[in-house]
Amino acid sequence: MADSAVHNAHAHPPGFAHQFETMDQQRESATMGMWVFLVTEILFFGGLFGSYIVYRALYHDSFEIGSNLLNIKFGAVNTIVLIGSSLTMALAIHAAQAGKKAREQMMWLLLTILLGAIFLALKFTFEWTADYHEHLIPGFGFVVRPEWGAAGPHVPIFFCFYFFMTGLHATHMIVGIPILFVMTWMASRNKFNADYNAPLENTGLYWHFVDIVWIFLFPLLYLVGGRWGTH
Amino acid sequence: MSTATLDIHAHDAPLPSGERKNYLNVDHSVKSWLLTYDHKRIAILYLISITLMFFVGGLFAVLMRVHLIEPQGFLVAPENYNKLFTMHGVIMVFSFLVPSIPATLGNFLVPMMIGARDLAFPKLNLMSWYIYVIGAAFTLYSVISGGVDTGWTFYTPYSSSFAHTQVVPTAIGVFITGFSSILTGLNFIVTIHKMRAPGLNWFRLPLFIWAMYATSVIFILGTPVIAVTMFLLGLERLLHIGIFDPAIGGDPILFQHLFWFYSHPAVYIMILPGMGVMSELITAFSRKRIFGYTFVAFSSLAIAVISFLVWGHHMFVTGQSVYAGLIFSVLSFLVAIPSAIKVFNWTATLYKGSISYEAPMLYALGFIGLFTMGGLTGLFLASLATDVHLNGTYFIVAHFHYIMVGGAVMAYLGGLHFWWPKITGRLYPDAWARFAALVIFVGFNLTFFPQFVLGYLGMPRRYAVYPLEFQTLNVMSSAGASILGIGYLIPLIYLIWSFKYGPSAGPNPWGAKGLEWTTPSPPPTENFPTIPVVTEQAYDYAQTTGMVEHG
Amino acid sequence: MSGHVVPVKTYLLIFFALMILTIATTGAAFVDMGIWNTPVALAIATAKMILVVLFFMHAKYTHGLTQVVILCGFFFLALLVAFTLADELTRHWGPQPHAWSAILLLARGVF
Amino acid sequence: MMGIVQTGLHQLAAATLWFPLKPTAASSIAENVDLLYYFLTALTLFFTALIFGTIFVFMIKYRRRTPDEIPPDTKTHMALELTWTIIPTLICVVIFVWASWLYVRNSVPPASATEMFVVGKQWMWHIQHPEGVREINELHVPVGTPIKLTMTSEDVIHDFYIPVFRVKHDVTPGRYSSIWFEATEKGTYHLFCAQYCGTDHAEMIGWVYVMSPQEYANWLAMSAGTPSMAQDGERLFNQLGCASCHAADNSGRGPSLVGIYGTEQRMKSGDLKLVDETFVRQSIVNPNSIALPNYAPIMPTFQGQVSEEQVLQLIAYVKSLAGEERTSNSK
Repeated sequence: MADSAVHNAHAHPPGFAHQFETMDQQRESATMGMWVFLVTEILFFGGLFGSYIVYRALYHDSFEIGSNLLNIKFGAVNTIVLIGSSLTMALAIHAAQAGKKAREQMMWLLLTILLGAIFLALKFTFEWTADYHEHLIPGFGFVVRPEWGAAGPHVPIFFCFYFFMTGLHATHMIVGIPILFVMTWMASRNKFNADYNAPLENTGLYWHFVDIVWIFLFPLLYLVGGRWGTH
Repeated sequence: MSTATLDIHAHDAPLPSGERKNYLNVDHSVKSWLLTYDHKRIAILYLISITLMFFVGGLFAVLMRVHLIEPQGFLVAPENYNKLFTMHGVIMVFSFLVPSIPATLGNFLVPMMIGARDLAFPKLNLMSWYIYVIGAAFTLYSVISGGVDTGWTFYTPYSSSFAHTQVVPTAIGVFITGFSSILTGLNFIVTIHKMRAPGLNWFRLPLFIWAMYATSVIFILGTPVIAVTMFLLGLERLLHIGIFDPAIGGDPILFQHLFWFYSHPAVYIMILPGMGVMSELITAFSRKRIFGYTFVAFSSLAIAVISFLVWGHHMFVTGQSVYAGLIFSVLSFLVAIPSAIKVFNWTATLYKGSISYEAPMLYALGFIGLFTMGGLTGLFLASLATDVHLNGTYFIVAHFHYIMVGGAVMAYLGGLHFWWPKITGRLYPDAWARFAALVIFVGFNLTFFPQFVLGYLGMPRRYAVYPLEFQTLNVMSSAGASILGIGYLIPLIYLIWSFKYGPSAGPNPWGAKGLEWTTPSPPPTENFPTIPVVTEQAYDYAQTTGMVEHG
Repeated sequence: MSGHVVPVKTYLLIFFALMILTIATTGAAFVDMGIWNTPVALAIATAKMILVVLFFMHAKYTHGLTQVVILCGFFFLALLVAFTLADELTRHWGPQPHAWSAILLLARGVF
Repeated sequence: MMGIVQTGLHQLAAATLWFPLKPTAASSIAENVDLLYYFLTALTLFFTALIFGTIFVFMIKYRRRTPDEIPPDTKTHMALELTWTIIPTLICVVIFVWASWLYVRNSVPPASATEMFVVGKQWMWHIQHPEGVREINELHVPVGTPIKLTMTSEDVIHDFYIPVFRVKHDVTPGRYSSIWFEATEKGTYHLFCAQYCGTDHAEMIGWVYVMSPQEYANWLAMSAGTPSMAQDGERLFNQLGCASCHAADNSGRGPSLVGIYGTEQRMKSGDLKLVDETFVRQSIVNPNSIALPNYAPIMPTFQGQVSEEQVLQLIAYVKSLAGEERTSNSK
């Protein structure tokens, strides 16, 4: 701002914005803003979760068949990968808060990016590609198999939700990774320290939120089918 | 009142022309406007864009009313009439009413009323305007490229499988515009929590701030659901996968649930800010503290919360379960009560006041009357037995226009007239303004009162042609609409005129209370040279020591 | 100033707890527990979420306001789901429903 | 037929000199709904007058007399606040109870109601009487007889609305909804589509002719020889080859349909399902979704081969089979 020199009463620490009175106020505002944003995200995914629940109630058997067609191994491995990336994210923030060197912050951030990329690679190159070859993508040559019997006609609805929900989740990760790169760059410029790390902290909140969405998607999509019958 | 001191700092040195530096004249370049982080300038950007959208939406309304003069339709083919009412609804709801008061007056006033230099996140604020513009551009694109004819409610399966019009661009427009609301709401919530001036606790806040807070809560909680609904609608339409199509097992009623989960609270997004403006106007022009501050304040929050529990009253005749219908009906009655509390308290505020009748007060009094009528006719629609007859008729149209136009737009105009001297530093001709208020009040009632009767007689809404016996009332309504249209043009003219030629307003032309009136008009970029300390309650007119004299 | 700094040990403990819960929920999917399969899966997911929110996201260490904001989000999500289901699951009822059959229907429908 | 329409139009034209304030009440429930409507109107007028009146009095009495006048402070009055919180609450409770009681009462058709069938499609109403007579955008009903309409849609959501009867319900594809009424006044009345359904939504209107029972019998007799709905259904049943599997003596590959309508049948999953209109429709358009314990899922779907009207005829036939069974059982 042109006039930010006005409040020259206080010395300006790096990253301090003119509209705030104190650094604490700025920090609390940033955290609260991020949480409020995450609440909108809860409701955003919530619309999908709500619809999923309604259709699962209506077409219980079809959803079990659909769920059993998913590859539980990829689901479980991805869960572990994503929780791992949450850990590395938390450690990156810890490094900044504890005043550790930029190199350590960057290492954890890059690890987070790597784990995120592994998750997406598994999702897209293995799972979705396999689904395509098995004609399980609604709108792209979905084939209802006769062995599904009575529940067959509504199996596509399960897959609609599978692709909407995992797709939206993946979109959030694809948005998150560039932000993580920016954070890495900022860390490399020694921007973050024990006093100022709000952008890093907020990125972390976002990343953990994406993790939580997956924590629910995994059981709802992969695990509710009653796997005991398939083995 | 605050003990803000208005001493001129060195940086407030006058411009070469001798003018005092303020947020308007600090830089005249286009770039300084398009890249501004100043909440006041962003408010002006919003003001210009929503005014544009208002007149586009209004034009469609005028064309509809002209068309309906003749039972067989006067102007356009049915498919074009369907596009007119759809575009009127989409533009007025999503591009005008939802952002109207929050994004213009709210943006301008929230920091000023709480004694802050800006909102908590100025960059997000600018981003929200750009997102709004992109969303509005999609909506306008869908108008230009052939229009959309689904009704603003986008009911499936018509919108997803049968309509041959620009449903997807419109849905994208609504989706995008939603995010601008989310950012505005987020910004307000954090700002109101974290950036209040010292001494300004929650119960000293102006009620406009309470209303903005309640509105923001709805923005935050409701808007994501409409976004995801539009997302599902768009995918369904593009890929035909059967989420809402009964032919493949989908449930079209589920769409209505998701749609109204946002769109009913959205009605309160439109009216709550108006209620906030009312509390400011009534107190300022009767020089009284608001009667029952806590009741008015908490009724805003009550409305915000209960508004999420009543959406099913739009679906009483859709085949929704009878039991869900009963629950939604009783909750709908519940939401009427905080609104009633507000109306009674505003009326009681006038008691033993010192009432003057400048234009903003005329709008305020008009609001109370029309909102009372709009609210009470809502009871007809919350009542299951009468709703069966009135749902889907012109009664609905009349009811929500009483709330939206008689309520929200009246409040918006009242607020705009009230704070115009603060925003521009200029006075408008009050006689013209009073005249316009009167014309709008008369035109409004003539337009929409006949529609109550039409609805009770059984005329369905969204009819391009109608049986002969409804003509008299339709002609009355169209006549009223022409008066209303003129009524809206008058302020447009004199407000623009006053911006250039109006006499200087001074910091506080109404002698009103509130931190925003303690700064010069137009305010300097940083709002307050020093952050004020607040020691008194809101609207404390009776304490003479609280009066701040301005030179 | 910069709030509470959580020790690394806590993060690692939480991570291991999350790993164990992931293995537990995956294993539980192969055990037939009747109608309890989905509740168990969701309970484990909720437990994992609570761990992430409290420790990774530092909700345990922030002040009450943030916690209210979080709860608000879940509360309104619950409203959306509950009221929509209230319609969807009772829509086919006749004029005189039996309260118990309603609850059974809900249970069977959701799980 | 055209004569009646023209007379109707002339009457309507005469009425347009000014406008009525209330629609004709021509059904057994209309007066009750109107009574609630008048109560609400009176309430609205009372409170609007109260608020406008109070504001008007205050405006004059407390107008500003000197520019620097500062009125004394008024303290918040708790008793007053509670009064205007509690009284509206009580009024709302009264309206809710009244309206809901009326609604629940009005929505249950009498058991004796004659059933007629309505299919909405863009942009017309197809109506069939149980005797088999079909109409488009017209509905002839006898006065004083409860009529239940079972309705569905071929395409989008429509809404069947007869203002003078005060009845309205959405007509949704893929499911059956119903309304009922008992006409009390002879006459010709409007029938509207009240849910926006596309280009010619406003043309999806028609007339309801309420006749004396004798006139109605005569009108039906004009189309004597028309097969009844159940007979139409039977013809279709044979034409489509249903009869080859669903033989009456249970000798076919599918179950016999005699006597099953209105009973509860056990599914493969163990659930009991009521055989109602929705069930029969489902087994025709999506037979795979109905799995019976002793039968292979070999029935092909008839979706796209039968219209919604034909489905209704088949339902009428299946219903008639149940009727015969019941009478023979009772013998």
